[in-house]
Amino acid sequence: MSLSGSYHYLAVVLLMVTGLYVVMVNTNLIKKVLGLNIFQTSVFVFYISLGRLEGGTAPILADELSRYANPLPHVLILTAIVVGVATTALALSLVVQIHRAHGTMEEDDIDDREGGATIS
Amino acid sequence: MSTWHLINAGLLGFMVAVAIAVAALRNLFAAVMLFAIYSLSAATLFVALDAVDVAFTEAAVGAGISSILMLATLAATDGREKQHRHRRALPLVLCLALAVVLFAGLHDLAPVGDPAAPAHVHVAPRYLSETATEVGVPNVVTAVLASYRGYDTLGEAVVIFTAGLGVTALLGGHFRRRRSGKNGDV
Amino acid sequence: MIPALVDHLPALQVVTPLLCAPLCVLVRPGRAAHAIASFGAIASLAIAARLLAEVLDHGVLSYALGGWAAPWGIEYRIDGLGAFTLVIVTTVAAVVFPLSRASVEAEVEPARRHLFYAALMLSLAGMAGIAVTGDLFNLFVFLEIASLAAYVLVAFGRGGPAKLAALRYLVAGTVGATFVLIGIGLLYAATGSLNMADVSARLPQVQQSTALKSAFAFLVIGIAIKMALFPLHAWLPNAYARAPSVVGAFLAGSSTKVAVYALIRVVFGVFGADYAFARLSVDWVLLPCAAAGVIAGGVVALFQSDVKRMFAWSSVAQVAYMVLGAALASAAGLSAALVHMMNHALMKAAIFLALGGIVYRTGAVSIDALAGIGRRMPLTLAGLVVASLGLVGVPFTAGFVSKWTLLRAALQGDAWLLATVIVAGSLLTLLYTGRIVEAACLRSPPPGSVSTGTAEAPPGVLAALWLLAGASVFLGLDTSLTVGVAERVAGALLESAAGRWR
Amino acid sequence: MSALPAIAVGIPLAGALGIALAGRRPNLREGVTFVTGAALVAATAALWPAVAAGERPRLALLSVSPELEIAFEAEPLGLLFATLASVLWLVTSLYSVGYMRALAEHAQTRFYACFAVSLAAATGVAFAANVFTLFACYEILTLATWPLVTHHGDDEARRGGRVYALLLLAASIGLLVPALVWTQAAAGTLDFRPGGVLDGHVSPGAAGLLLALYVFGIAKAALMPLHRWLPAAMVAPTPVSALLHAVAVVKAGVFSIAKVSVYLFGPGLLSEAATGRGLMYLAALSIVVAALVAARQDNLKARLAYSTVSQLSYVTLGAMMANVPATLGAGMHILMHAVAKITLFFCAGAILVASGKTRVSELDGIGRRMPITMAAFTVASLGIVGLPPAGGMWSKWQLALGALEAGEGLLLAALLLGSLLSLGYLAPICVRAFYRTPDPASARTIGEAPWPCTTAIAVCALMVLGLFAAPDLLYRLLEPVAAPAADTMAAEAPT
Repeated sequence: MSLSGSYHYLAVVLLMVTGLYVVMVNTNLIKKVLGLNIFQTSVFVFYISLGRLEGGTAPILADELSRYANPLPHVLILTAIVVGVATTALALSLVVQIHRAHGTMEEDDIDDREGGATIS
Repeated sequence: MSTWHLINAGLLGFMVAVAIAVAALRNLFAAVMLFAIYSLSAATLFVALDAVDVAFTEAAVGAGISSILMLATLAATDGREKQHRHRRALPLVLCLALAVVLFAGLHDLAPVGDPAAPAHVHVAPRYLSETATEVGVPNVVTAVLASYRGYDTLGEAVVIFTAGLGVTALLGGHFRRRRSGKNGDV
Repeated sequence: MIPALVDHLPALQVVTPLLCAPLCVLVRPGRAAHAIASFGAIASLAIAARLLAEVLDHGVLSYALGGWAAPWGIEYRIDGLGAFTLVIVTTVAAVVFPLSRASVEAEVEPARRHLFYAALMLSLAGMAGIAVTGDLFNLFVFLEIASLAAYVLVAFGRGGPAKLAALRYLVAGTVGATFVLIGIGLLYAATGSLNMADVSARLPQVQQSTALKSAFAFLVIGIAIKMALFPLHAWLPNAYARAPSVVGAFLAGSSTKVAVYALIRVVFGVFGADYAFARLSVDWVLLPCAAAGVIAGGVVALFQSDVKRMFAWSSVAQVAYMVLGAALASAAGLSAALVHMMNHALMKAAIFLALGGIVYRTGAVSIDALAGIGRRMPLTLAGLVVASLGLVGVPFTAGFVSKWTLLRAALQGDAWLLATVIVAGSLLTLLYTGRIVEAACLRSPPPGSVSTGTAEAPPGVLAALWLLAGASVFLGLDTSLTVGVAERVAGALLESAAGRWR
Repeated sequence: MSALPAIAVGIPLAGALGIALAGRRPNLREGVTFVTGAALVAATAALWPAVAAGERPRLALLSVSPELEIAFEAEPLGLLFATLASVLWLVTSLYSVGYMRALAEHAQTRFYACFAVSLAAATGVAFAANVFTLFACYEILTLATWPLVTHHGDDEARRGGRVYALLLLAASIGLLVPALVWTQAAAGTLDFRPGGVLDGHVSPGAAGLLLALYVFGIAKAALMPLHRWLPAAMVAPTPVSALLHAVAVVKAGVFSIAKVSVYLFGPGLLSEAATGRGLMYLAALSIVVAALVAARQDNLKARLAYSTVSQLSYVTLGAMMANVPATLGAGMHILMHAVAKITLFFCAGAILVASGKTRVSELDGIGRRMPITMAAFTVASLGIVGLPPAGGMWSKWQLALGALEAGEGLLLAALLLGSLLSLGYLAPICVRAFYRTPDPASARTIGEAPWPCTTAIAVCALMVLGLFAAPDLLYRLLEPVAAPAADTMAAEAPT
């Protein structure tokens, strides 16, 4: 495959790994949610790339056009975006409640306190 | 390299840079703002990839609503991430392994835009050729969304309902100050 | 049933609980919502039972949603495997939802009970959707519905720890779901289709493709996260332990089973056993993970002082048993996995209900709080013991049948080491179950507690507990419903996949 | 007739239900126990003529799956065990009434109900038509006896109960279940059949491993080193120790081993099995070592428990040797040892009830205060040692013949040494009881135990003596069991 094709996928991989790394390493809960969003968005880019057709246009039918991008990935990603934001909303309300209960959004701190609580 | 490729490569490179910056920044407010920029660039990229509906949604939902939700959360909590004792080695190894598996898979696919790719020859052509007669809407994305795969869209609505229900259960009654903003969003 | 309705059963299976959810929210008071949820669950069970009968009699059912034919529209496709899973999930729901109102009222505050029941319904609808759909992306959507509802349900648990457990569950679950989404994307890119049967039929043309291998890896890892397969299980113990007891009972009984279903569906149904095992040797990954999960889950469970966490860890081990069976890739192994899905669902749901009953009376489920409970709650404890003995694998319980079929399958495959692991897992279960029984029967209650007279779990919870424990004993005596059906299902699944790659 | 074995299993179960229902009225409750016991004795007695005539009444109750069937069948070995258990249950019930009431024990309803369930399980083990049924009843026996072992509910009971349940369950789940699965996989059936079902399906090496799985998996046989549960179980009230740990539980163990050896392996395969010899020597070692340990115990019940460990290995050894006299001897020893040992336990319990004494060293002169009890003790000791005029002599005789026939001089020596040692740890008790002078302070208040206890003891002692007169009956009954062994030997003789 030529370079002109593979840079696209390489970028997708980089974005995905960055997002996942943030999710795995960061203990700040908001940062985790941010990482999750970066991760998901990279998948959106991957899908939309699948839909691209050389020389095509957006899949809105018009008499003078005959080559269109594949509409199916677009449809799927519309759904996925909404699923993503729904997840984010739920995650953030959990973060708010966790902050309310523990006074922090750092997983480490909460674990430390919980560990202390079980010992005492 | 055509202009299209230049724009694409530029946008993708920019996104990678922004994503790494989000990962590195300890100021959460700045990280959220950068994330909004990341989403907007994704939306721009979608326009370049001929996915205007998705671009519009990403801009409104990803860059808009998500960022607002995060800012609202930040306002209700702390703004800074603390320094931590991280274990970085294992996640890094896992991420790299994942990157290899994924890139191997992606590399094997037809190049972006290749008309011979299976995705362009199997199911999709029917949507493009028959929508005009079967559904009668010029925007094929809308037609597929509402008709051929309308059931996914119902599922999507259920997802929103579920999340809304969860947010109400978690914050409803407890969160009067911000109530209108929150519940309206989802 | 009205003939016209019968044709639409696949859709009704999902739509019934789906419609009950907003109704629960609208009617508001907890009791009315409870009635609606109970109706939804029982109706779902009736539909699932009917579907299983139809599938066993007439073969695979296909239902085109919106009237669009298969690869273009979304297809519901129900085979024996799907119908069997549906029966498992809806049985747990139909027993747990109607009868455990008292437990919900003890653990969920009044103003949110209608939302709680709605979330239960959404979770049920999501799981039903996963089991009936024949479309990969639709599978993802319903996976997310079920998962989001599950996060919400866990978050109904008390205090900050429950919320943190829910968030960690959410993060792990979302990563898993996104992996599944990547896998689906790669499959779509390789074949151009999202319909499982269509994808499966088109795969042989691209079988050399690396993209296919990558897709397989992402799908399997994603689903493994969702089912808490060791070492991707970290989210499960706290999520189940800190959720309200009813949620523990329902999710432990159903959600991991649906994930196991998804794994079997993808590995055997979409890719086919030949590709997965002969070509990719996925058993070399799955079997060690499962074996490690059986041992690790059991060992960690042994050292828990919170009994809910103990049984949550036990779930990690039990899921590993199912994967172990499936990864043997033989008809015997696959049917052992299916049998254990059903049996474990009943036993684990019963155990969590019993714990719910104990929480109802004592407010806690540490081993210490259980001391002397045998005298105060003899029937509740007896139910707990019967279900736990099933987990150990004592004869005349469903668990024995599970262990028997699993060992049979392992020996047939000459997998001596795995047979040893299966036995060792049983011994670990014996040890931690023994701790509970001993504390409950032979230790005197803590000095400060109310120790006079008996105070059983609420009657409904007790009834549900005994219904499930009784069912697990029944399935230990008559296996035509489990082994009989599972063998047919497994046979059909392997047969349909065989030879496609040659 | 074919349903009778299954009915026999059902009788004590129904009895348990009746006991639970009659719980508030002790006399009615004990009445139910006696009626049930009598019914069970009648049911087993009714089977004798048919079984002696060569019939094998069999009933398949239900089939769990095509390969797992619950079925009951009466054959000589099982009938012998069932008869033994049912007759001794009746006697024990009489004894229990005296014992439990004299000590005013708590939770007597639970006690009697669990007792009845245990008996049902033991009868089930006796009449099991296949090894799955046997295993299921065997497990139920473990579970049903756990509340009896932990009856006192104190720390000691908790520890004893833990060892008891964990060791027995762990051995059966860890070793016996795999053995069952393996048997099913290799032989295609789990049925007990004369001559065995495994012959020709497994190699001698595999048969050896499988045999080891069975012998150790059936931990109730208390073969060393898996004997620890038996002394631990002595925390139970004495009637439990007597019936369950001299008869129902331990005999279920050795009986299961005998049945597995005879009807699954068969004499041919057993003699080829790679570990057969090793297991025989282990049993011999177990005989001697346990006897030595018994001699060092001062606690009377503990001494009897180790004596049981030693004597059980006689049966295991006999079953492993698998020739005609050894098989006969093993079958007979199940009966002989049971009757003698239950007498000894009854005596120990009677001493506890009457005097509160539990140690051998406290028994000086007690024979003068409790003459009936200690006379019975002496008779039963003869039975254990294997001296006339007690029945124990015949089984030891046959076992010794078996060892000779197998050409195993070392095993013969172990058998004889075991008997000698048992004389060593039992005779001093009798001597002490009759010839030492009692401690004057406490002696005056001691008399015989309540009459139900004494009666039960006397009945058992008479049975020990009576069996001396009845070996022919046992030979005739057990002959068909040993027949395949005779055939094997006949087949091997020309070569």
